[in-house]
Amino acid sequence: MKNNNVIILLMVFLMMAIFNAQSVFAAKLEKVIIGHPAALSGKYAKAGEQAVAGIQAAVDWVNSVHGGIAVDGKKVPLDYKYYDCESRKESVTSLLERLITSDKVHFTFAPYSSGLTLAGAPIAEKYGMVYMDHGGASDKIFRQGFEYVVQTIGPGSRYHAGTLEMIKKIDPTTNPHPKKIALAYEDSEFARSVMDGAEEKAKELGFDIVFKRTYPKGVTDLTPLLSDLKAAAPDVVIGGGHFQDGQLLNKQMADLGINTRLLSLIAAATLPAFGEALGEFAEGVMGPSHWEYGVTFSKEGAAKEGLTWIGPSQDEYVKLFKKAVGSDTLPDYHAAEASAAVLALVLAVEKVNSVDPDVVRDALGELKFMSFYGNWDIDKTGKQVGHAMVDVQWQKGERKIVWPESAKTADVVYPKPDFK
Amino acid sequence: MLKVEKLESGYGPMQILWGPDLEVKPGTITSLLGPNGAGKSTLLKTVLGSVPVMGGSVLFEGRDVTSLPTHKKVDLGITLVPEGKHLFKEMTVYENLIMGAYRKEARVHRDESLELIYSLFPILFERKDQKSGTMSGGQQQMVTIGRALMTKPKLIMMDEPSQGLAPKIVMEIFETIEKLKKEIGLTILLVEQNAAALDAADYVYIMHEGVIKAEGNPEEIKNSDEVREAYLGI
Amino acid sequence: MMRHLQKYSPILPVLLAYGVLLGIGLAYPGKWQLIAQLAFYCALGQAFNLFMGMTGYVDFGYVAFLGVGTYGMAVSIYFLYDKGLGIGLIFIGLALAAVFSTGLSLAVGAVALRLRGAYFAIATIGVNEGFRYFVEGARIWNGADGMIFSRHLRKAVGRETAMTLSTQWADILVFGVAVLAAILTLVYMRNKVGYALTALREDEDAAKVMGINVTKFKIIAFITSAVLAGLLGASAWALKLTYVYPEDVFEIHYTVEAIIIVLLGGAGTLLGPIVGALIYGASKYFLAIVLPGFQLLIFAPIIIVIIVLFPEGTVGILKKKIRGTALEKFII
Amino acid sequence: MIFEQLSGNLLQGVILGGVYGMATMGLSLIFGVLKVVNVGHGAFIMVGAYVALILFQTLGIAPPLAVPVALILGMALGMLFYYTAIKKLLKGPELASLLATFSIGVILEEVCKQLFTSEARGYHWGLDKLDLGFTVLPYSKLIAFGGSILVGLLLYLWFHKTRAGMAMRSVVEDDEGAGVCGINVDWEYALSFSIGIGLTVVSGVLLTMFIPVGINPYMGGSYTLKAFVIAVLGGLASPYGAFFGGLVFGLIENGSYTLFAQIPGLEPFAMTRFFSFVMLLVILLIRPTGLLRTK
Repeated sequence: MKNNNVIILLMVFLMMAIFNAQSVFAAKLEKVIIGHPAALSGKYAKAGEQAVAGIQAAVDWVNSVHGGIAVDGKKVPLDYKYYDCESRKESVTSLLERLITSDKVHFTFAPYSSGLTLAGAPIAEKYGMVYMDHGGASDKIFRQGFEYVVQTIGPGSRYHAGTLEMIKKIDPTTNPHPKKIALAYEDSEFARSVMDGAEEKAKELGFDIVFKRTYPKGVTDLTPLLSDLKAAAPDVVIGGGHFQDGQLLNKQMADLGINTRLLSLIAAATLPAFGEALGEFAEGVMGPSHWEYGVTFSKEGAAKEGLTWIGPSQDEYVKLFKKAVGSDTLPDYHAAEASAAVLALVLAVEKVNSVDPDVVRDALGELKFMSFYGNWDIDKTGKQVGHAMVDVQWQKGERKIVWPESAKTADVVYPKPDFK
Repeated sequence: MLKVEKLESGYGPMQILWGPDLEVKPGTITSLLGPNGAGKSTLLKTVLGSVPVMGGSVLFEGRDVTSLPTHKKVDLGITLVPEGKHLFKEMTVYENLIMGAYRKEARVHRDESLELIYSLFPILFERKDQKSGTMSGGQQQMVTIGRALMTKPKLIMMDEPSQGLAPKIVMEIFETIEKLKKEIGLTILLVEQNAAALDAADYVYIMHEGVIKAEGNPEEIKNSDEVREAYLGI
Repeated sequence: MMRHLQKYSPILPVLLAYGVLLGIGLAYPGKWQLIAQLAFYCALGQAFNLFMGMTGYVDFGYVAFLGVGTYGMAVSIYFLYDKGLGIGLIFIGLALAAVFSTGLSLAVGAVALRLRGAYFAIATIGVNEGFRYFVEGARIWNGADGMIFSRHLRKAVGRETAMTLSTQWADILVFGVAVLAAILTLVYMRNKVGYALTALREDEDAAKVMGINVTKFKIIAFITSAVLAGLLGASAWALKLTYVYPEDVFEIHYTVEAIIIVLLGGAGTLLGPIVGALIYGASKYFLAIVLPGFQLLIFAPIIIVIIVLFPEGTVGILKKKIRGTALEKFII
Repeated sequence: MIFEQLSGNLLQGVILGGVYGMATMGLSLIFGVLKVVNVGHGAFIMVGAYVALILFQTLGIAPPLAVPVALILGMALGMLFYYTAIKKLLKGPELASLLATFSIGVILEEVCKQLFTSEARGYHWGLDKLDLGFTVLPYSKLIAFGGSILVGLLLYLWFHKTRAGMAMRSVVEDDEGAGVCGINVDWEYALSFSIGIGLTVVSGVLLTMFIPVGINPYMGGSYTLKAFVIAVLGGLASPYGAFFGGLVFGLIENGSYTLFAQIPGLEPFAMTRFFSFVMLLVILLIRPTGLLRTK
C-alpha cells in the first residue's frame, strides 16, 4: 500500500508541474514582471546568489524610491520572478519558457555565465523576448546575430586593458623597465578571451609576452606551471579565471616566492573573501572589476557628462542589497551588473512608454545612461561598449580603486610589495 | 548438543530449506549427505547465522540460539569450516590461526590451542610465516581446520572438507577428524558429498531439496538400496 | 503472426506514453520546453538502460558518448555551414555523431569491457575525463573554447528555420531517439542478445561456460547504447543549444542523472526509464520553481530513501503487483 | 635549467603526492571492506577543509590541532550514513550504493552551502618557508606531508599489530572466513566505513595545510576523480597501497608537466590530466591489483 501512495504522490507532482496554475492574462497592465532562470545552486551558485540579490535590490529601489515604472500614464510596480536552473543548460530552456508563457513576464534575464546565456538565447529569440545578459562576458555571443540579447557586463577582451595602460603610464620605460609580461589563465572560453585581449593590448603597448599558459578548471595545484613561470622571470603577471584558482595562483606564487612588480587576477581578487583567505599575501594584488564598492559615479558626475542618471547612490544601493540578502554581505560586481540591467530596462520602458519587447529593445539600443554602476551603452549587436572597468588593489587588507585616475580612491602601490 | 527443528531459510525470495529436523549428539560425528544443491551448505550457514532464518528454530545445548548473531554463536562454541576454505590469503599461517582466537573466550586458551594445532599438523608450524594463499590445497584445508579449532569450539561444522583434494589427502583429513572426536572429545557435524564420510560417521542424515529424506546408522544407510541409489549414487 | 505481435506488445504502453507526452507538448506550445526536457530525460534513461539495465555494467563515463555526439553535430555545422548543404547539415551531423560515438564505444569497449563491477565503473570515468582533457589539452576543435555556432546554423538554413530547428525539431529528434531506444531495447530483450545478456547479468562466468559468446553480445549492446547517446547529444545539446564547451558536455553529472532515472524506474525494464524520467524531471522542475536554491538539498535525501525502500524501482514493483493479470503482457 | 625545474617539480610532486595518498586511504579502505565505491568521497574532503577553516578562523586553532576534531566528526558522519543508508544497500546492486554515496555527497555539499555560502574562502596561517634554491617549500606543506606519512604509518601499524586492525584486515580478505572466527562482520563494516570517512575528513584538514585557499562547498569533485586514479594505482582495496599510489601520482603529475611543456601547441596542464587517466586505464588492464602487489 505504501508503495502505491508514493507513486500516486509523485504522479500528482508531475501533474502539478505540467499544469501548474496559469496566471490569468491581464488585459490592463498592472505590473511589469521580469523573469530570471537564476543559477542558485551548482557551479555558478556564488555569482547567481549575488545576481538575484542585486536584482531584488534594484527592484526594491524602483518600487519604493522611484515609485514604480511609468507606463501608460501611471506608475505600476515592478515584479521579479526567479527560479533555480542549478547551473544546468537543459533547465534554462524549460524554466525560461515557463517564465515567458506561464508567468507572462515582460522581460527576461539570462543566468550567469556565457554558456548558460547561450543556452537560453534561442528560446528568448523564439518568443521575441528581451534577454538581459548580466553575466555572459563572451564577445562571441554578440557575433551570432541574436536580436534580443542585451549585455551589461563588459566584454572579456577588455578586462586587462586598463591595467596595462596604467603600467605604461606610471612606470615609463626607463631602467628597470617592466617589459616582460606573463599570462596564466584558466582554460575556459571566457578567461581565454580575456587573455587574448590582454595579449593584443600588451603587444600594442610594446610589452613582451614571455609566458602564456592556461590551466584546466578545477585545478588543485599550480606548482609546476608556476615554477615554469618563475623561470621566465616576468615583471608583471596577469591571469586568473574564477574564485578558487585565483586564490590558489596567488597563494602558490607566494609559496614559491615569485615576486613581481604587479600581479593582477580576474574575478578572484575583487571579492572580499580574497583578502580574508590570503591575508598578507593579498597585499598589493590587483584585479579588474566591472564595479567596486567605492567607485565615484554620481548624479553630479552624470550631469557633467550630460548623461541621464538613474538608480540609488552607491551607499543606498549597498543598503538595499544587504536588505535583500538579509546579511551583512557586500555586493560585488555580479550583483551590480544585474542591478544595472534592471535600471536600463526601467529607463527604456519609461522612455517609450511601452512594454512591447521590440520597442523596448530598440530603446535599449539608443539608451545611454549612468548609474552607481557607471556608464551603460550597447552597440548594434547588443554588446556592452559604454562601461569601463576599474582596477582594484588590496592595500592593508582593504580593496581600493586605483585606476582609472578619475575614479580612484587611493594611489596605486607600485611595484607591489614582495611576498614575505 | 545441536538440535535443528523445522528450519526454513533462503536467499531473498528464494527459499532453500523447507523444514529439516536434525540432531547432533555430544561427542559424535554426525554426517549430512546429499547431492549438490540439496541445501546442506545453506543449513550450516543458517545454523551459524549468516543466512537469515525464515522459520523453525536452532537449539544449542538446550538453549534457543535461532536469532543470535554469528559472533555470539562462536562465543558459545559453535564454528564452521566453510566450503572453499575462506582463508585470509594475504596473511601468514600464524596470523590466520591467531584470528581464530579473536573472541575473548578463545584468547585465554590461545597458546594451548596453538600447541594442539601444531601437534596435529606439524607442517603448519614449519610454515607459520608463509602467506596462506601460497600453500597447497591440502595445507590450506589444514589451516582452515586449525583456525576453526582456535575458536575453542564445542561443535565444529565442516562443509565438504574433502572437496578438491587428492584421495591421499582426503584420507588424512578424515583421520584428523576422527582424531578430533576421540582425543579432544569434539562434536562434529560433517557435510559431504563424498561417500567416504559414511564410514567416519556415528549417525547419518540424507538431505535432498531442502528436506531430510532419510536418517540412521551408517550401516542402515549403506544397506538401504533405495537411499543409496536415489541420493548417494553408489 | 499473432504470436509475433504479442511478443512485441509491451511496446504499446511505451508508445502510448511518448504519444501522450508529445500530444501535451503540441497542444500546449507554452509547455513545449518542459516536455522537451522530460523527453531528454526519457531518452537518456532509455539509452542508458539499454546497456546498463541488461548487463548490470555501470558505465560511469556514459556522458562521453553524448559529448562526442554533440561534437559530431557541432563540427558539421561549424565547418560546413558555407558549403550550401542547407538542412543536409543536420543529417551529416547526425551521421557524424553516430560515427564518433561508435568509434569511441569501440575503443572503450576494447579496453573497459574486460573489467567488471567497480573496476569497470572507474575505468569508464577515466575514459570520460581523459577524453575531455585530451580535447582541451591538444586544443582539438578550439579546445576549451568550444564552438558557438548559432550564427553558422542561421547562415546555412536561414533565421526562421534555424530557430525552429533549435526550439522544436531538435526536441522532436530527442523523442525519436527515445522511441528508437525503446524499440531496440524490446527487440534485444526478445532475441538472442537479450537472453545472452540476461544470462550474463545473472552470472557472467556461468554464461561463458555455457558457450554463450558473452563478449559479442556485450559489445553489441554497448555500441547500440553509445550510438543512441551520440544521437541524443547531437540533437538535445548541439542542435538545440547551438554551442559546445567540453566541460559542459563531458560533465559526469549527466551519467548520475541517467543512473537515477533508471533506478527510479527499475533497471532492465522497458517502461522503467520513462517512469523514472517523468518522476525525476517533473519533481526537479517543480522544486526549482517552488523552492529555488534548495532542490538538491531536498532531492538527494529523497533519492537515498527511494533506493533503500524500493531497490527494484517503480516498474519493478509494478511488475510484481500485476503478475498473473492481463496487464502482465504489456509491462516489462 | 630544465633539469632544475624537473627536480623541483618532482620534489613538490612527492610532497603533494603524500597528501593525495592520505586523501585516498579512506576511499580504498571503504572499497576494500565493503566493496562500495564512495562517489561522494570529495565531499568529505570538503567537510575536513571547512573544519580546519572554521576552527582556525573562529577559535584560532592551528590546523594540525583540528585533526582530532575532524577524525571524530568524520567517524560520526560515517556511522550515521552507514546505519541510515549504506548498510541496507550492501546486498543490493552496485548501482544502489554508487547512487547512495553520490547523494550523500550532494547532501553534504548543499548543507555546507547553506551553512557557509558558496563563497571560496581560505585562511592564512603564516608559517615561514624553506628555500632550497631549486624550489621553495613552505613549512605548512612539510607539516602536511609529515602528517600524512604519520597517519599512513599509524594505519599500517594498526592493521598489522593490533587485534582490531587485524580483524578488519581479515574482513577485507574474506568476510565469510572472518565470520566463522567470531568476528562481528557487520560491526567491522560499520567501523571501517566510519574510519574510512574519518580518514577522509582528516585528509581534508591536511589538504588545507597544503592549499589553504579556495575552500568552497563544491571543491570536492576534482579530488574524487584524482582519488579514483590513485586508488587504482595503489590497488583499489589497499589503504596503504593508496598512499604509495598518491606518491606515484604526484610524481607523474608534476613530472609529466615539464615534459608536455616542451611540446608546442599543447596545453601541458590538461595533457597531464589526460596522461593520468590513460595511466589509469593501462593499470586497470595490466595490473588491476595495483602497482605494489606482486600477484
